[in-house]
Amino acid sequence: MSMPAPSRLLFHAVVAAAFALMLAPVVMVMVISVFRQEIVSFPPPGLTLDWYVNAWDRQEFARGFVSSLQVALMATLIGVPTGTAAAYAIARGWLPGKGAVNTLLLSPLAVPGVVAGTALYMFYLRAEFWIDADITATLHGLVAAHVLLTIPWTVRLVSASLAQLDRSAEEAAANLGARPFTVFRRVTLPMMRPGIVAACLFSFIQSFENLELSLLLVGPGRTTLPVAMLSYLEFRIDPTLAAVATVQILLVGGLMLLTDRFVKLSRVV
Amino acid sequence: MSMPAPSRLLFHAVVAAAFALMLAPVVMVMVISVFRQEIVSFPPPGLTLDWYVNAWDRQEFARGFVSSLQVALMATLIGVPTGTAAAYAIARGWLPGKGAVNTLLLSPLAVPGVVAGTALYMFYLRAEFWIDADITATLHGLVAAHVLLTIPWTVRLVSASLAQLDRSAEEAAANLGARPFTVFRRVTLPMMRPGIVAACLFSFIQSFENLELSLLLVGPGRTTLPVAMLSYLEFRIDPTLAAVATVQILLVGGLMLLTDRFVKLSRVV
Amino acid sequence: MGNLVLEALCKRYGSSTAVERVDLEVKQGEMVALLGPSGCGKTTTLRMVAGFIPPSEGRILIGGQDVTRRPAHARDTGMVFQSYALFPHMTVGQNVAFGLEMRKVGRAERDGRVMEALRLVRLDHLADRLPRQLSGGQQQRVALARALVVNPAVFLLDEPLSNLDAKLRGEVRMEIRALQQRLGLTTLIVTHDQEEALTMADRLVVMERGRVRQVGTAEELYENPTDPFVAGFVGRCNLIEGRLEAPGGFRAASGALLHCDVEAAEARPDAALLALRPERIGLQPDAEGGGRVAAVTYLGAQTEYLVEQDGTSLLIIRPTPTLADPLRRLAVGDAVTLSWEAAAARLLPAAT
Amino acid sequence: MGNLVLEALCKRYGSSTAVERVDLEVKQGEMVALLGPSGCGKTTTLRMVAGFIPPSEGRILIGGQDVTRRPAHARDTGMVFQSYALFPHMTVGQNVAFGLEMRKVGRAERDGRVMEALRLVRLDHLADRLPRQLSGGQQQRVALARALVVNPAVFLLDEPLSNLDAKLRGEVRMEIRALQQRLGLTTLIVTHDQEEALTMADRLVVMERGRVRQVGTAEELYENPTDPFVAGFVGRCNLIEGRLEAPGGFRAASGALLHCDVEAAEARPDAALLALRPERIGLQPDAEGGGRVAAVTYLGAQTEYLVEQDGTSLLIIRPTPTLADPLRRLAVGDAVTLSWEAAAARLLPAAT
Repeated sequence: MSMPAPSRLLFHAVVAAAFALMLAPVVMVMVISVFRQEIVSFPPPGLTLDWYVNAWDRQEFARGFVSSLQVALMATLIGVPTGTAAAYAIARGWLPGKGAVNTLLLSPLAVPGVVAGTALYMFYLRAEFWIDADITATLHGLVAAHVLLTIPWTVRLVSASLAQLDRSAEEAAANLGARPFTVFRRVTLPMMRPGIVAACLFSFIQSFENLELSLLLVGPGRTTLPVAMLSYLEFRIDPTLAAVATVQILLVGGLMLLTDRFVKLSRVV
Repeated sequence: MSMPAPSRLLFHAVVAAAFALMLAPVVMVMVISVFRQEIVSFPPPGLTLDWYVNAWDRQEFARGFVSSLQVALMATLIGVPTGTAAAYAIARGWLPGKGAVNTLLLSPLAVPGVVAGTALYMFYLRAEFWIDADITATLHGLVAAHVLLTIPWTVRLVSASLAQLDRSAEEAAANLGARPFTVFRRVTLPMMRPGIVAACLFSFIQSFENLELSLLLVGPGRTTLPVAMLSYLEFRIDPTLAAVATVQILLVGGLMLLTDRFVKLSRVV
Repeated sequence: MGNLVLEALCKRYGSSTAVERVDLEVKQGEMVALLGPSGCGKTTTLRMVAGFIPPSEGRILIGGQDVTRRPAHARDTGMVFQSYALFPHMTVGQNVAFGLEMRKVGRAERDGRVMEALRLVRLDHLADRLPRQLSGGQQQRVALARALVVNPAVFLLDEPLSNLDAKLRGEVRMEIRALQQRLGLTTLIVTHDQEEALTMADRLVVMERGRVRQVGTAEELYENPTDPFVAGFVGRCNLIEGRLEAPGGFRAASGALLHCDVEAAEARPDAALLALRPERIGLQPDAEGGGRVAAVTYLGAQTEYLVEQDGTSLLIIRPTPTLADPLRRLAVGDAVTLSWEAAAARLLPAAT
Repeated sequence: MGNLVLEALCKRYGSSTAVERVDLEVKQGEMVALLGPSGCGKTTTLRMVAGFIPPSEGRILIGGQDVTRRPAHARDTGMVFQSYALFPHMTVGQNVAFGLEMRKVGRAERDGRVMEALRLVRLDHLADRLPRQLSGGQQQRVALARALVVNPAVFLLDEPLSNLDAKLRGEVRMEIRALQQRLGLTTLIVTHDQEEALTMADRLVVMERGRVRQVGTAEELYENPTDPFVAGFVGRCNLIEGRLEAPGGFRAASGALLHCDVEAAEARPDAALLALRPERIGLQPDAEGGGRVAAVTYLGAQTEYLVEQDGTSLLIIRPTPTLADPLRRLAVGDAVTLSWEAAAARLLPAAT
């Protein structure tokens, strides 16, 4: 349908402005991270990588980066197989109350992050009281919290790939003499592979960038990168932070593009 | 496909455990909020609504609730029309670089919240320097940040409802004598309605529960609820927080269920 | 109401041509079918008439007026879409009323005309339903009523029966034809189904790869195809390659000499194909002619025979012989003699 | 290879019955078609044979062995799925080899048999392609090769042609039939297309609403239907309600007295329907018989006439008359006389 020219022009202007506004902060932070001066001025006072060196020199960022990587990897390794199993069970109708399960899987979007973090923290405190062992400041506690984050994403990404899977391919395999486990290993699993790869990458990203769940659960000396950034922010704002932010944007953005090659994210996320 | 009984049992146990683990913290926090004692013990020491009263009496929560509502409403009112226009433009192929636009719309998932918050804060500081006016601690600044959050969600929800829209209904209207704007008003817009309603509810939720963008941008006396919870957490953990969390879970969960009636969220989110 | 004229209508997309110089007149009250396989340009032609696609060249005239540059909403055509394209958020009555509203017809007159149009398609009792509450056939009829209520100058139908099941298709086909004749509608219908075109239209336009191959009544196209594509697309046909051999014979590429009409042969010296309808070939169970049965397929009312004769395969379709007829016992390998009237064998130029 | 026997096979879902007591034997090397409209239980029956659906009652025997309780992977059936169901992540060769791998056939023999099976369907040059790189018809042939390479005792085909276009369908139909006859496969095919069933199968099983309506060869079903559903589903048929009036007449509900066979009438005192094939009715252009033409539809090789006679509508299909024939000029409103052999009019019980 075509529109009269003036209203169409206005319309394009609004849309363009919206997109520009969305991109501006990200571009700005990248620009700041390579400028020599703290305050941006014209003409630019020269480019530098000093802020990146500075960020790496500060122990909290370097360590935060390492423990974020560690936690994200472990959460992915535990969460993705569990979530995949759940997705399979849902797709095969083995779970009663499919609707309830689907609603539950929206929980990472529904339950505010701070609320979930608080709830987990309180839950851990009670659990510590009962089992008489540390949870809150341990790596296990943190990983367990992040696993909860990765499962719903995994279920949704894997479910999307299962939905496209032709059930009759499994029947064909059985018809050709394959036992149930062989069917799963030789036919079902390979057909789910794109979804599983996407789930791994995506779970990693979600865990890596999470602030709210980690905030109360990190222990001394095991601060994740987002928490380290927040702590740093409380004292000062300088281009060091822009450098850290840029590294994260590039890392996560790169992983997203990689994931997108396996599953069209815009369709399933 | 059927599985041998023992492996199937194990499988079910894993899936059930995963779901139980996901629900446990939420249930726990709700339980804590209505128990008289701070430490849960058996038999339960009696139920109470005191913690809710206490939460409301604390100014920061009451005010936080109100300003969260205010910001979320304004962000929704600005973000949804803009996002809807963008979705329409994308669906009609008026925008060049459709792939780039879709990738950009994944940004709320791709750019870590703390990074986005930091980027926005730095952007605002520079902008303040140039235009010589306050942004960071103002309501406008906060709302603008949340608008950025609502746009991508709106575009995706509305795009999903546009994808199901039969283009030929618009052609039929033109064929029956309707001018382009009449076609849009009488046919296109009503057919997009479920997507727009879902986008409103969902944008509201996303804004209402956001912590990371708000953290650096709230002004004195205009703290949002998630920020207020975080500040409170730095000093103490008690069932008051559980009461606040429960209210939010119920509010947001209720809105999610309402949204789900308009658009099957599990398909588009 | 008026006639519809297409003059040298073309549509090109970059270097590819969707529609190549279509000339056509649909007379007042006439129903013309655009028939062809998918991708032949028939839908593009219809959409150019409706105003959804701008032509690259040529003119479109409705009732004598050039509407080539007019937008769709100012063209006064009534179109029925393949998907019906009903407005899902409006009731049946509101759907039908939409065109009258756009024409600023007053409320009282509007209501009357809506009910009249719905009565025409026997759906006046369902005016308050939403489209999704109706069956496919009922939705189709609402789409008809919606297009007809505004008395369009030209009525356009885009594969109107393709979403209906086989049984319903026959009914709706008769209903559309009856309405069209009763109201004297100037109608252009697009279809890929030759039976649909043969049963509904006064004249057929057979299209292939953007070009009009032949225009004519069902009988003209079936009995006198002038193009090998038309011969094969409208009905089934044996198309045998070869060349004329004077007098009165056609030498097939395989070597067989086939009987054909001498006068027709003189009129078409470029003949490269012999077209022979399978039901125009007679079959005798004797060895004289040198034919051999390669396959017999019983299809109930009819039986198909595949006969090899001097290296040429011919399909023959006969009404299934009665039990007493010796043909009934014809089996694979039996010797047969084929025969046809000289006039039944048509000579055609090579396929382009 | 062996025969396939179904004994009183039933499938119920809660209170609804999908398949009701099906008894059937498919003999060694025979091809039997399950034919019926969608939802008639034909696919459920096939899937019970393959082992994908457990029967509620009854037995399934393959080569004399009761396999009713055996899981799908231990049944030795070779199935071709409607969607082809190729493994998308394996090459054509790996797809075909899968069944042999499951049977632990050694690598050398496996490779040989895979190539042999692919040669059978003329695809040996594409063994290294992935399924998505093939056309629909080629995918279909890979599915055939994959099912055949393991020499299954019973060959099962689930609407194998429904995803192919009209032209390809004819070819693949012949190809499957030729393979089946050459290899002597015991075959059960499911289809909703009567032409497909008539052309491919040795015998047909017509099903409706979970029940077998009639079993027989194409000719038995077409010429001697014993059930009104079969008469209307296999070929077209005039079904006229009424009752017998001795001697030799059938009084239609509209009042007309219709000619029928006396002996047949005596054998079927419960007759409530007269079944008359449209091509078995003769047509004369004179006023004697009191018929009146209500519609004439030219369809190329055939012409359909709708004739009103004493309040009864009859469909008549004749080969299109030649130009010289006075029937060629028959138009709506003309008086005609109908005639048919007494044996052509079959008496049937009321529809159930």
